[in-house]
Parts: sequence; C-alpha cells; structure tokens
Amino acid sequence: MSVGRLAVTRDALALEPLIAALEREAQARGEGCGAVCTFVGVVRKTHAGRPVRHLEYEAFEPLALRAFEAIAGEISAQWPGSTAAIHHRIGRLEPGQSSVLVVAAAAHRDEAFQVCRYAIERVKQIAPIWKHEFFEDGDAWVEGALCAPDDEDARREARARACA
Amino acid sequence: MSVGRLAVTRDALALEPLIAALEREAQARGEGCGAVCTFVGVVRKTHAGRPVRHLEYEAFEPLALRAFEAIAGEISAQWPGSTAAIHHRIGRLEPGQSSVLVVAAAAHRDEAFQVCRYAIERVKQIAPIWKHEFFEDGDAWVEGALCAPDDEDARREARARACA
Amino acid sequence: MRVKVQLFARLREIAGHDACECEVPAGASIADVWRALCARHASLEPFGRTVSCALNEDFARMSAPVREGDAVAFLPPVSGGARVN
Amino acid sequence: MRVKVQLFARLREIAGHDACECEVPAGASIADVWRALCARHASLEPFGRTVSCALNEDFARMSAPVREGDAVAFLPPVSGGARVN
Repeated sequence: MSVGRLAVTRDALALEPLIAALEREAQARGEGCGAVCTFVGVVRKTHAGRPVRHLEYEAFEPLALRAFEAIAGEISAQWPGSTAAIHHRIGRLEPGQSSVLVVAAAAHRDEAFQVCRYAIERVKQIAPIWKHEFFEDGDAWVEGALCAPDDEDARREARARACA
Repeated sequence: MSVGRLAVTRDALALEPLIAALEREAQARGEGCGAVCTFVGVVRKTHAGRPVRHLEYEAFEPLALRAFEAIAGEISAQWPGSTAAIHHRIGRLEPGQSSVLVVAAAAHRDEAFQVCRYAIERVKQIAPIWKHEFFEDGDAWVEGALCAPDDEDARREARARACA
Repeated sequence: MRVKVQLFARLREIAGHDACECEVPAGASIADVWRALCARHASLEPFGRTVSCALNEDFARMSAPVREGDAVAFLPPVSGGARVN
Repeated sequence: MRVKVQLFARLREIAGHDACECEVPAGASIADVWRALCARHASLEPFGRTVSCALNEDFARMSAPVREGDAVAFLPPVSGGARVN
C-alpha cells in the first residue's frame, strides 16, 4: 500500500489517496466497503473570539503512532470488518489548513459514522500531540485531560459519543 | 463558486473540490469551519451475499435537487452556521465507485458529524433517486419507504440518528 | 382536460414508458390521475399504497387538484426506509 | 543510575530544554525520575498532578520501575479533555 494508514507528518494532508487506499483494501479483502465516513479538523481563524495567527502542533511521534495503533486495535475489536486511517499533521499550520484526517470504511453507514467519531474522540483523548495557539497578542497551549490510554472512563465516553 | 453544493450528475464524484469549496465559503463568511465531516456511499461487490455486477441509479432530477434544497434548509434551521453539500451520481455504477457524497462543515466536530449524518439519512428518505441492482442471475429495485418530504416521523428519525 | 404523466423506476418499467398523457375531468386530483393511469395499466394498481407524487416538478399530495397541462409524476418508494443495520 | 528524560510542549518550555539526563537510585520508579527533575526545575512541580509518562517510547504508569539507560518521557495533558461543545 502506497499510503500508510496511520501517520504523523509535517506535510499537507490529503484525503482522497487515503480513502482510495482503504477502499482498495476493502475490495481486496472481500465485498468492499459500502460506506466511508471521514473527519477533517481545520485550523479556525479565531479561538473564543481571539483572531488566531497560526498554530504549532508538537508530537511525541513514536508514541503518537503507538496511540493510533491502539485506537485502530480498539476499533477492530469493537467493529469487526471496519477499518480506520488516521493522519495528523504537526508543525506550523495556518488558518484554513487541515490538522487531522480520519477515514473510516465499513459495510454500512451506521458503522462508518461510529468508527470515524470514535477514532477522532480517541485521538483527542490519548494521542501525545499538543496544540500551541498563537494570537495577535499572545499564545496559549491547549490542554484538556490527562493523556491516559487505559482510562476506561475516557473510552466509555468516546464510545458514547460514537454510538447514538 | 465553481462547484455547486447540490448536484445530481452522471459524472464521477470528487470529494476534495467540494470540501475546498465549503471551506472557502466558511472562511469568507467568518471564522472558518473547524470541522468537516463527510460521507461517501460506495457500490459494494455483493448484496445480501449475491455478487453485484453493476447498479443503475435513476433520478427525477429537478425534484431530487428540490429535495436536496429542502434538506439544506432543514439543516440551516437546526444547525445555524453549518453548511452541507450533497452530490449524487446517477446512471451505471460499478462496484467500488462512489454513488453519493455528503460534506458537512461546522465550527466544531459534534455539529459536523450531526449535520453529515442527518443529510445522508434525509437523502435516503426523500430524494427521488432509485437504485436498480443487477446480479449475475437477475435484477432488483431497492425500495424502502414512501418518499414523503413532509413526514414528521421520518424527520424525527433522521434527527435521532444524527444526534446521539 | 389532459395532464402529462411521468413515471420512474419500477413504475416506468411496468407501464413500459416514462411519459404519457391522461384525460381526467375538470376538478380532478392527482389521485384521479393515478386511477386513470391504472385503468390503462392494471398492473400498476398494487403500487397505489406506496406511490408518492410530484406536481410540476415539486412534491405534492395525492389530494392536490390538477389543471390542464399540468405535469404529474408518480414515484415508487425510495431506498431510505430500508433498514440495513 | 542515569536515565534519559524527554519533555514536550509546555513542560519543555518551562524546563528550557527537550532532553536531559537524571540520576536516580537503583529501584527508582518514573515518579522518582519526575521528583528528581522537579528538584532541578521547581517550576515543573505544579504539573505533577496532570503529567503522564512514557517509558522507552511506550505508554507507562508513573509507578513503573526504570533501569539504567531507559528513556522516560513526560507528557502534559492533551487537548481531548477540553469540552468545546
């Protein structure tokens, strides 16, 4: 496969090749996927009303890949037959640029939506990737919860958000 | 805008230009979208175990566009500030080809997922587009529910599927 | 008076054509047009319970009145009701 | 014994460097490495409640034992807990 499913990269993200790769994989494996759900995170112009000049994403890259692998494993266990891809960009990003892509492929749309939502929730929860916002008049690290991949409450919450 | 947000077309569908158009629009309008959720429906190799040779999608095109406009209106009313695009392909499609694209752009991911899911549920419910499956050994029209755009039960069900 | 009739998908296949004209009395509704059509194509009749309709390229109810030259479309069920999950 | 320490994001900025080495006694845990680090950078101490850690590029608990030459990474909170909606 020319496009790796899980990646942390300084390059611009591209959605179509990732979708194509998952579709080829699903076709090769069996009946092919019938539904693809994707999520793209985009840098906004403002945060809480303050104009954003740019962002810097910093990652502990090998551990981020391990986190993505853990998420892919959780997905395979809960939604057998589905596949997910996760690409996160790091470095300097301008408003309008994409910071993260998730692609989920499954036989039916219910599953595709659930897998995609679960994946992005888990990425935000456990991937060691930090966002540094630069405003006209200062900067701020965006910090939420403790990065704890084994925390069952967090997994439950991600599942709840994914499954209506 | 070079790409119309709502379309019924015999041409191959393309996701990236549609996402780019919605992002440009959101940027022009205000703070830009922070989240894009998309759905792609793909022709599967099999249906209920029977190998699919190809599909034919047939539409009442002007009415399908009216249905898409109605869906976009429902979305604007329920999720102000979000936008959605819907492209449906018609004619002959082979397994692996995309039949429908939905792109939803919003400030945050919760809303983007909801809008995308709502849009595809409504497309399946009310767009006058019919799927004709051709198997090795026969063919079948795929028919579900009555096409009733004002049916409140259907809208409620689409909302329930969209909002966890 | 005469109205134009458009048929789609399975209805089109059963009738053997995608367009025709129907003669209905003044004051007729879309439901009357459907009955006139079924009088010509008896095999359409079982679909009366699940058919929906459009009038001049907009969604309409079967009870809507029609006028000379109107375009009435009959639509079989669409796929959305099918519960695949 | 000596272990390598990696710091990220806000922790890196506060310490003023992204890597250093710490001397800890045999049998030390990652928590002991953190304490040794805080002894050198007092301003890191308030982050002890929210820090998580990795050992040799895999997730680990603060109670995990370390060995000579191990690479310990300290991670500030990630964004996922923030409730924007």
